[in-house]
Order: sequence, then C-alpha cells, then structure tokens
Amino acid sequence: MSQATSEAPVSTFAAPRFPIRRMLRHRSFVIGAAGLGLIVILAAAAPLITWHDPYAQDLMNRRIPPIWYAWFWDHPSAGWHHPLGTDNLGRDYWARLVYGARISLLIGFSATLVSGLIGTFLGVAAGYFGGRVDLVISFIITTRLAMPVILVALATVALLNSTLLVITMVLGLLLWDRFAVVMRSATMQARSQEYVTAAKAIGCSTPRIILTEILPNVAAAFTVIATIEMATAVLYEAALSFLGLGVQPPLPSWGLMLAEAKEDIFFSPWMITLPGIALFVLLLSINLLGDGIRDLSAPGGRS
Amino acid sequence: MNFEGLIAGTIAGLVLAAGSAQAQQAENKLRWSSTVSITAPDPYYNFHREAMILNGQLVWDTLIYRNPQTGEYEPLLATSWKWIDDVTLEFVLREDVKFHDGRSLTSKDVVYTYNYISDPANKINVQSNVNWIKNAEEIDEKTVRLNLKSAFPPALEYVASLHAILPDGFFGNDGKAGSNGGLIGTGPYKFDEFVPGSTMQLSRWDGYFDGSPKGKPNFSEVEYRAIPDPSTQMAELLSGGLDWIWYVPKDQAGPLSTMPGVVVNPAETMRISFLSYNVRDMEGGNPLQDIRVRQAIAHAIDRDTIVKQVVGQGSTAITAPCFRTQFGCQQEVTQHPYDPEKAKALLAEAGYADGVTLDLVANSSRDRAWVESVAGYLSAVGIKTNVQLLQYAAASERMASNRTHLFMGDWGSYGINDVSALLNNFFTFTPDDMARDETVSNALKAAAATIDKDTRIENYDVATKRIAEQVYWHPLWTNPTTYAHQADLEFQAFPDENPRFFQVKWKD
Amino acid sequence: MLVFALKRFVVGILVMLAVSTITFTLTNVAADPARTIAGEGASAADVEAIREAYGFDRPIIVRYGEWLGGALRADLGDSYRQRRPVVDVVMERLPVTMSLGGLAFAIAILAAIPLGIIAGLRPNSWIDRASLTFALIGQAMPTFWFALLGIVVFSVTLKWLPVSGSSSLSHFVLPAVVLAYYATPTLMRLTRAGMIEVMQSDYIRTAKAKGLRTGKIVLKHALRNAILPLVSVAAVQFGFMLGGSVVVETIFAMRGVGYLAWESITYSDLPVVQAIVLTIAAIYVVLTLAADIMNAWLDPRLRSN
Amino acid sequence: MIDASATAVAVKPLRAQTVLEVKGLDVRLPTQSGILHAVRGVSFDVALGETVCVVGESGCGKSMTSLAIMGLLPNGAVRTADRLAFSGKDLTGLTERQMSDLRGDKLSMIFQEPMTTLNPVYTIGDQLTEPLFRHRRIGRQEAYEKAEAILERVGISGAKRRLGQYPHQLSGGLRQRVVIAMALMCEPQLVIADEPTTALDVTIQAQILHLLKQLQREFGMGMLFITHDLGLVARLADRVVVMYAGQVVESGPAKDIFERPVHPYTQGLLRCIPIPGRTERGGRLGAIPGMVPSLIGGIEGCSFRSRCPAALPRCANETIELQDLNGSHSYRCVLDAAAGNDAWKRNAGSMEKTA
Repeated sequence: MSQATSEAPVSTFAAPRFPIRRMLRHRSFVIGAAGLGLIVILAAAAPLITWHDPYAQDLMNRRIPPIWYAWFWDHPSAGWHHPLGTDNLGRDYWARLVYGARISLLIGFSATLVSGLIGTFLGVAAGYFGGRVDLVISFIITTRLAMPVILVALATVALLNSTLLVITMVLGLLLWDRFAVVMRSATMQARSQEYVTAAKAIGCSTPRIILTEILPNVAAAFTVIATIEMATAVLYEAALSFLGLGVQPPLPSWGLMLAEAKEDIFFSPWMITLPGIALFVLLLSINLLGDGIRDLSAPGGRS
Repeated sequence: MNFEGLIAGTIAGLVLAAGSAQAQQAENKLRWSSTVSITAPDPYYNFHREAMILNGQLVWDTLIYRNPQTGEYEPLLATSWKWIDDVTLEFVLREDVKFHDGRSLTSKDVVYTYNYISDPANKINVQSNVNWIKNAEEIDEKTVRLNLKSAFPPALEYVASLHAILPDGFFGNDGKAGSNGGLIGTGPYKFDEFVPGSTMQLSRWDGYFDGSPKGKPNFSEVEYRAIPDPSTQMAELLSGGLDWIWYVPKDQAGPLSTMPGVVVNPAETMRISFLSYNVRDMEGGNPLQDIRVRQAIAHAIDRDTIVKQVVGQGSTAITAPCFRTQFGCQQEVTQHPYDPEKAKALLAEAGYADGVTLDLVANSSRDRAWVESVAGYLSAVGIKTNVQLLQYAAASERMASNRTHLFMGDWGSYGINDVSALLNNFFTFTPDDMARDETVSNALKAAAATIDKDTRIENYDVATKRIAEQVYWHPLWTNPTTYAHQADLEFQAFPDENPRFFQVKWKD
Repeated sequence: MLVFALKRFVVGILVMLAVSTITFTLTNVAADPARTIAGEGASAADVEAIREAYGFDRPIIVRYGEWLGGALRADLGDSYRQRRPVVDVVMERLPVTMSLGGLAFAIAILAAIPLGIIAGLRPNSWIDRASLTFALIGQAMPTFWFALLGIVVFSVTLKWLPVSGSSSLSHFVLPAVVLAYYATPTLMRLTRAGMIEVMQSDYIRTAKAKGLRTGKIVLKHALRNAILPLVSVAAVQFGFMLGGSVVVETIFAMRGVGYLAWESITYSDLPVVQAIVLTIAAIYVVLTLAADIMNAWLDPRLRSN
Repeated sequence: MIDASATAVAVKPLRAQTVLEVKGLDVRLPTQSGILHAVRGVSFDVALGETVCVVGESGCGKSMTSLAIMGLLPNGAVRTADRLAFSGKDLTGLTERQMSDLRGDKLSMIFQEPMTTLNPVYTIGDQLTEPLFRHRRIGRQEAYEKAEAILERVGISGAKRRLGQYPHQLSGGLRQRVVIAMALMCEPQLVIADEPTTALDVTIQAQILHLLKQLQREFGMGMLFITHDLGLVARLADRVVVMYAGQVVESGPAKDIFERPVHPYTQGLLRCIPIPGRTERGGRLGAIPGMVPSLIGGIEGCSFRSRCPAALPRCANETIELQDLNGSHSYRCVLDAAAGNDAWKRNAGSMEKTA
C-alpha cells in the first residue's frame, strides 16, 4: 500500500498490471462477483435445476419441511422430492426460490436502469452546464431527497396497482438521487480536465463531448452507484412486500416469500430463513461487488 | 399525550417494565388485541367490529339483547317491545338504568341516538345499518317509538346488535364523540382513556344495573391495544403481554396450541367467502358475460380441498350464496361441483380453449393463501389471473368503477341472521353489484319490504336460485375465526363473530 | 452567514412547495377521495353526494390552491377516516417517532463514529475487518427480518424486553436498535473513509511533526475534519430513518407517524398521507439546514463565504 | 557562500557541532507489486549553522529520507540505518513517544504545501502555540505572546490579528511564513525544509528563501533543505547531496558540485538550469531523457545507466560504490572523475535522437 507520500514513487518500469489480475486479487470483489454470479446462473438455469413448476400448487402436500428435517428429526414427509420443502400452498420451495431470484434480480436491475438513466441525465446535465441548469437540477435533487422513499413508494403503489411494472417504475423514479449527486460531481471533475477543454477548443459539439469525453470518465462512478442502488431497490421491494404492497402473488419474489412466511418465525422458522438467507446473500454479494469496483476503479487501487 | 407526558411515562415505564408481565391476573385485567387501529371511540364512526361491537357492547347497551345460545331476544335497556305495524316498533325502557355519570336513562337518550345516527347528514360510517330508519319519537319518559321508512324485517337484529344507546347530546354541536358530558354509556365498563389509533382503557362500572343479561363486570380493567402485525400479537401472547387475540393465521394455530398456557380455538362464523363475477360490459370485451366461462370457473375450484388444507378448522365449504342459519337462505340451488375436465370443456366451448386472462381483486385483510389457492385452481384449467390484494374500500372502488372481472371477498352480515344483511348489499344495484340483474334485485327488494315470512321466503327463493343458476356468485366457504388466549381465561366463541367479553372471566 | 441562512430558508420553502405539489397531485389524481370517504357499502348516489359536498368535482388546481391556503394556516384538512383535523392526528403521533428516530440516531452515531475512527486508524486490521463485516451485514439484512429475530430472541425467549407498544423506554430499545442498525453502516463507512483520508493529509503530518500525541492528533486534528462530510449525510440518514420507521413501527406496534402512514395508506386516508409526507419533508429541510449550520460551525471555510 | 575546506575528511563537516548524522539509511515500503526500496544506503551529516541541500527528481527518495529522519514514515514502511543520530543521540532505538518528544522541539520540519499543511478548522494562533504547550510548561497568554513575536519575526504584519484568523484567510506566502514560524516555535537545532517554496510564486519564493537564510543565521540551527531546484541550491547550500533512485550519487561542498560535477546525472541536472555566466546566452537548456527506473525489487548495476549518455556495458551488472574524490566530494560512477569529462557534451547528439 502506498499511502501519504507527496511523491509516490512512480514505477513506470514495472510490467503493466492487468486489471483482471488485480480484480482476482481483490477479495471482496471476488466474493461479491462469485455470489452474484451464482445467483444469476441459478436464475438463468432455473428450468434445468428445478423439477417442479414454482406456481404448481399441491394442497395435499403443504408446508413440508426441508430435507434436513428428515435427516435430523426423522420428519416423515421431508425428502428429496422437495429438498427445501413446500410453502403453504404446497409449492416447491426450491423452485420458488430459484424462480424468485429472477423476479428479485429483475426488479433490482430494471429499477436501477431507470434510476440510473434519470440520475445520470440530470447529474451530467447539472455538472456539465453548471449555472442555472445546475441550480434547477440541484433543487430537484433536494426536493427528491426531502420525500421519504418508502412512504411515497407505498402510497403510489397502493393508489396504482402493485404490479411488477408499477413497483419497478416507482422504485426507479424514486432512487435516482444518488446517481444524480455523484454523476454531477464526477462530471464537474471531468469537465475541468484538459482533454475536455481541448475538445471544446477544437470545436466538438456538446453532445459529442458528453458522449465521448464525459460519459466514459464517469462510468466507474456509475457502476459503483448502480450496485448500491440495485441492493437498495431489492431491499425496498422486500419492505413493500412485507407491508403487503409489494409484488402480488403468485409471483415468487424473495421479498414476498419473506412476507408470506413472517408469521412462521415462531414455529416453522425455516420458511422465513430460507428466503431471508437468499436475500441476504444477494444483497451481500452486490454490496461486496460494489466495494470491490469502487476500490479497483479508485486511483492507486487499494487492496 | 404531550411530549412531557411521554418523558414522564418513559421514566415511570422503565421502573415498572420489569415485573409487569405475569402480574396481570392479580390485577384482574383483560388485555386483548387486534390488527386494527381504532380511531373513533364510539360504535358509529367506525368500520371495525372491534369498536362497533366488541368494545361497543362493553361501554354501551342496546335496547334488547339476543341470547347467543338460544337465539331469542331478551330485555336489556328495554323491558318490552312490540310491532305496532309494519313500520313502527315500540319499546318500553327499564327504570333503573344509569349512565356512567350517574344520571338515569330516559326516552330522550334513545330518541337522540336514533335520530342522530339515522340522519344521513351525520354520515355515520355504515349507512346500511340505519338507512331504513325514518326517525324515533318519545311517547312518554319511558316509552319510545321507532318509525321505519318501509317494512324492514330484520330490524330487531340490528337493534339488538348494533344500535348502542348513547346519552342525549353525546356528539355535542361539533359532532365530536363525548364532547358533551364525556365518553359515557350505560354498559358494564366505562372509558378511562381512549388513544386514537392505539389503545382503549376501560374499567368496571360498579353502578351497572342488576338483572342485565350481560351480567356484572368480571374484570376490574379491560385494555385494547392495536398491534398490526400478527406475528407480534403471537409474540405478545407467548410472552404474557396479552390475554386474548383473534384471527390467528391458520398455519400457526396448530403449533400455537401446543404452547403451554395458551388455548387456541378455531370457530365457524357467519362470514362467508365468495367469488363474485362482473357481467357488465367492459372495455375490450368481458369473457364473463358468457355463462359458460362463469360455470367453468365454478367447476374449476376444489372448495373441499381448500377448506381442508388451507382455510382450516372452523370452516365449511358452502354451495348456497348465504350462511345456513340466516333467514331466507335457500340451500337447494344449482350446484357446481369440482370438475376440472368439465371446466376445460366449458371454456373450450366458449371459445377459450387456449386460456383466458382475468383480473381478480381480493380483500387484503384475509389470508392471501386463500386467494392464491383459488388462483392456482383457475390457472390449472387455463384461466390466468392478475391478482390484486386491496383493502375493502379500494376493492369496492374497483367493483364500482367496473375495473375488475372477479372479486373474491367475504361478508359477515354484521352478525345479522337474515339474508337481507348479505345479498341486499350485493345484488340491488349497489356499487358492489356487478351482476345488475333486475329479477334478483326486485326479489330481494320485495323480500326486504315486508315482514310477511312467506312472501319473504318466496322472494329469497327466487333470488338465491337465480344467483346460483346464472352463476353471479360462486359461494366458497364459511370463514373461521381462530381465537387464542391464555389458558386460564374462560371464553366461548359464537358464529356471529362477536366475542362477548362481558361473559369472559378468569378460571377459578 | 445571515444571507446564507436566509437563502437556505427560501430554498427550504420552495422544496416544501414542490413536495406538496407532487403529493397533492399524486393523491388526488390516482384515487377517488369521495369513494374513500363514502366507505363500505355506500351507494353511487352517496358517493356523488360526497363528491359534491366536499367539492371534489372542482378542478384540481382550485382544490390545490385551497389546500395550500389552508396549509399556510396550519390547516391540512380533515382525516377521511378519523374525521378530525389531520394536523392533530399527525402531531399526536410525532413524539413517538421523533423519540424513536432520536434514540436510533443516537445509537447509530455512538456505534458508527467510534467504530469508524478505530477502523480508519488501522485500515486492514482485524478490528477494521470486523467493523466492515458488521457494516456489510447491516446493509444486507432486511430490517423486518432483523426485527422479528430480535422479538423472538429478546422478548419471547429471554423476556428481557417487551414485544410491542410505545408506552415506556424499554419499549423503544429493540426498535431503536433495529432502526439504528439500518443507518449505522453508512455512517460508519463514511467516518472510516474520512478518517483514512484525513490521517493521510498534510496537516496531520504537521501535527505529528509538532510532536503531538496520538490521542490529540486523532481527536483534535483528525476527527473534526473527518466528520465534516458526515454531518450532512447524517441529516439525510435521519430522514431515511423516519421513512424506515414505517416498517419498524408496524412490527412493534408503536404509535408513531410511520405506523400511522402505513395505516392511512391501506385505508386510503390520503390527507393524512399527504400531511405525513409533508411533515417528513419539513423535518428533512430543517435537518439539512441544521447540518449546514453545524458544518459552518465546524468548518470556518464555510463561514466566510 | 561558505566554502567547505578542501582538507576536511570524508563527508564530515568542518564546522563545529554535528547535529545530524545519517549513515547507511534504508527505507523500504511494501506495495502490492513488491517491496519498494525507496532509500538505499544514504549517508550525510548536518552541523549547526550549516545548510545541506538534498537534490533530486521526484521519486528519488529525498522526501522519504527526510520523513525517515523525522520518524514520520507512512504505515508499513521499514527504516534501517547504520547510524541515525541527532545531537549524538541515536534515533533508531527511540520509542514513538520519545521520538515525539523530540519532534517540534529540537527537531522540526517545514513542509512543501502551505495550502494543505495547516489544519483548515483551527486558528493560526491555536496551531502555532501547540508545540509550546506540548514541549514547554507555558501559560496560554505567554504562548500567544511568543507566537505573536515569532510571527512578527517571520515578517508577518499585524501578527496579533493573524493569530485569530484561519488558514484560508491567508495567502500562500503568508501561510508558508506561518508554517516556518511554527517550526521555529521551540527554537529547534535542526530544521528539515522539504521543498518549502515549490508551491509559491517566484517573487514570494525569493522572500521566503531569504527569510529562511536569515533565520538560520539568527537561530544558529542546522538546516536540511530538500529540493529539486538546483537554482535554489546554488543560492542556499553549504553542501549538496545529489540523490537518484534512492541513492546518493554525488555529494560535496556546493562550490565543488557546481563547478566540477562528476556524475553524469549531476551534470545533466546542471544542464537543465541556466546559471549566470555559465549558460550561453541564447543556447539551449538541456533535459535528461528517459525515466526513473522502478525501485520495486532489487536493482542491479547503475540505476542511471538507462538514461546515461556515457553508459558502459559494465554499468549493467557491477555494483557501483561511492568514490571519494578529494575527501569532501564523492560520487557514484565508474567514470574517472579526474578526466573531467562532460558525458553530455560528447554524447548529447546521439541521446537526443533517441529521445
């Protein structure tokens, strides 16, 4: 670690360090990427690794506990047929978890896409043009920050419909503030760089400068915020579901599964623990990945 | 409570907090809870049974009392009553009844109550409970007449269960409960404190009149606390912070009953669940206008299995659109037994062999597994549903504005043992009426406009049969209510979903 | 300084105005208030009558103007459900939420700053890794799961704390800890990052070159600079916590604004929802103003311009 | 400028009391890609009243050397030395606590960036008096009086008012004066000045240099002046230490170094600055093409060879030791110093083509 040296020894003779190698050496990046990768693969390969329809009810086989109840407590109905048991409608828990990953990832990803677009647009505009544009956009950001996300989201979802689309859009329309704030300052920094001044001097058009000079330079910051916001969106969806206004059944989102099993915390804790762990691993992975990307994209690359 | 009060309360609470848990029985206090937060202390500006009935009957009394065991009416505030004609009821009041502030009950109080609640301008919450009343008039100090707009056969049902008698001027001039003389009634308990949205504290009223069928108060205090999360309620019950809860989720009832010191009691209620079909014209067409689709849906649902596996103990599958003990409930109607093959065939016949997608709105305060299991059976025959769980008001709005195909709801008839309290709400061109069938509506209105039993039966026969034959409603099951309470509490449940706390007591 | 405060005040007013416009539009366009007031079993005629009586048939601009006029006189209308002034309904719930938020905030600060300092002084040490792990778990754990777990362990099993309610300090402990854990990671990581950055700064080297002791360097020279960015973020976090109290208050049945909000949303009691959003926005505006003032007090550079 | 006597032995100063002795100083920094060998066997002395300049490019280890003396190396850095003594007292064995007793008292340092060296959130007075409270038993009023006196001494007018001001209210030049005053608060025996004028305007640079020189004379302290600017060295130094890639490549009395530089690197550096009377009017200033090698891992042979116009094959694998030229002047090169060659004149053409 090279710290605090006003003249950090520049080692230009050293072999150029491959980012891949640096990435692989970064522990939280590796763990985060592996966790998220695993969840994405499970979600993508859902039909191949499950042998039940996640929506197929089997009311005669409700609430079968996971396989380990057969191992440790000789539970009669637990078994490999339903390795993680069944829910209160007899749907296979493993299948619902795996298909649920799709829903949770979809919400996280789409909400982040929407918020990322809005936030980046506003942030880059504010940072690039400055002056009145900045003043107006800063005001919009402050207004947005003054509105309590979960409350406004709850109210909107309650007034409209709690469909997947509405929830995703509402979260996307509410969670752009961090993008805007960070993109704004990143753009301001990039704008004052010599190459931008040079581009202006040779008469490049504004859209062209933004596209070719500014955006590539704020991409790293974007990725970091995107991971944070993705985790936030997933967490908010879970909270909305918990309060009864999230994704509607029978969609198997992890938040909804947690919410459906909340009363089971006393007597069948596995029902809330399994989606809880899944959500925890997802959020942990995204956060670790975000930390990793931030470290790796920072100049000097702290380990 | 102001902020200083909160601070003082915190400090006091900190001192008391430790040893309070098990000390309740010694204090002879009943602590009960439910998910709803009660925002008005009186029984009229409320939607919730908890305030309208459970608490209402502790603080106030009705004119007459219906014995839940025998089903007979007994004297309460009125010693006698009679029908003068089809639209006039006369009551003679007891002599010895006092309000919590010591003054005696007179005709003025009864007249004030009925005239106040029946005036549409005063906008009490459930208009259907009072909108058949024209007015009340004082005959003498102890005699009162109730004038009806038209014949209303179940009138006494309402009088006995929902019309708590308030003291004269209770709402003052500003419409605020208790603004004139406090939150007083004649009931066995009096209000100590009411915190909107949170708690109600009652204590025994030693001056409660002798000979009331409700009996003298058994507890020195009764406390209600709103706890929105059922898991929290169970935790409170298990840790000794509550004595009585209800609507315990079905799947928790079994394991909860194995816990020491806790009794779980699933009981059937008069509340029935049903699936109601929208047969009006809708934008982009409405598949439900084809009766075969409605029949297919009816045949697709295995009520017996759902009842047995999901709804649980205390519930029965029903085939008629009403509760069996209700007056006018005709059981001999067209049946639609579970038959998925027939359902598929009917769908194919109707031109939906490849399936159809429908909007389904359901009441979010019920167990979501119920609607999910129904949706599951529908999807098994090729009917996809977009399920929306909404509070009743919001769901009702969807029905009124023609924005849903299906509504899965339930209705408890306010414990009124008469079909009019159920079907007249849904089939007489009310906002919730999605069938809009003249025949049904006319029959129901005719039945409700007379006290002649035969005419009534005849008309209800027409209505229920047509509803079943045209498949406007698909009756599902009776809702159970699962109560859970401390084992040393003596509690009996009745199908009218009315826990009578005045009868509850600690075991000796 | 005065000009600065005045400017911020004006911006705050404008923000409130914008928030009120958004919420009013949202709650009046997306729902039919007349139907909500009419309630269960009301006839179409009833609904129409209410629509006229309450004036819901007039254009939204007119209604907004009227509502805004009322708001200026601290009159936000009546609750549909409770039929009494919204201001009363919200105000009587505010103390619980503010106490909960305040306690949670205090816990979060008391956990985040010392941990952040220690972690920031020894990056990559075991204690740093432990605090980062603690923060990561906090970020990844859904609040309600943690809350239910807390009830099972501390209230039902150990019986140390009451399950629910808001009548005594002991009722506040568990919810406050749950809420605090939600805000701690951000504050801790920020303190840590600030500490790492500041400890590498030239003036810390200067302080060391003066021979100052480590304690003095950290507490006098480093901390004040390290927490500068924390102040404004802490204000935002406090706002988040007020929002997060919806979940916590619902689980612990606390008589606060969050629980009221959830309830009002489920019963479509829109004037109350509006008022709560506006109240939280106002608290946010006040807090950010306070944060700016505190920052100016901590950092003389901000005072001079 | 004071001449160093030609009769002095080795790098020992002629003048009286040696305040700082450095011998075989090594600094190693662990990095992601390996151990960075920032300072390699550096030796020199400083006497009271004497100014020693350490010159070199960025990254040559001169700042690391000064931080190593102060005991302010970054976390993880390892310092070893054959001898590192202050006023005869061995510094290598001191605990952090003992070291901090010395810092700011007898041994103080002036840093490069006046803009960031002062803590932005405390007043000048507060920061100036800190060393006094730390190292002297002194009352508040007395401390502030002394601070005011020293501020006046470093040429700040209205000193009393300045004490209540914050750093951002001062110009760069004023701030650097404050930093200097801060280093002088406890009347140190040795001041290490790490590029104290680099960040300043040229006119202010001159004032500050003048001030430093004056103060040094007045306080009679030793000064170790770190710089990359040979122009300053010429005006300030009694003796010069030239560093390259962590090593001392040439050291000796200032006059000797400027008049008879031996090491090609020193020669190259001198070509980069105009020296009155020596640089031809209208002639081109030189530059040293190429880049400093990585200091990570071991370095074989001469570290300058890749940029050296006179490099020989043997430079690649021989370990080159410091050679004594005349008792006070030494250099690290295989070339014969006596020949008086100018490596750059001979080979400049070929190097510039490749550059």
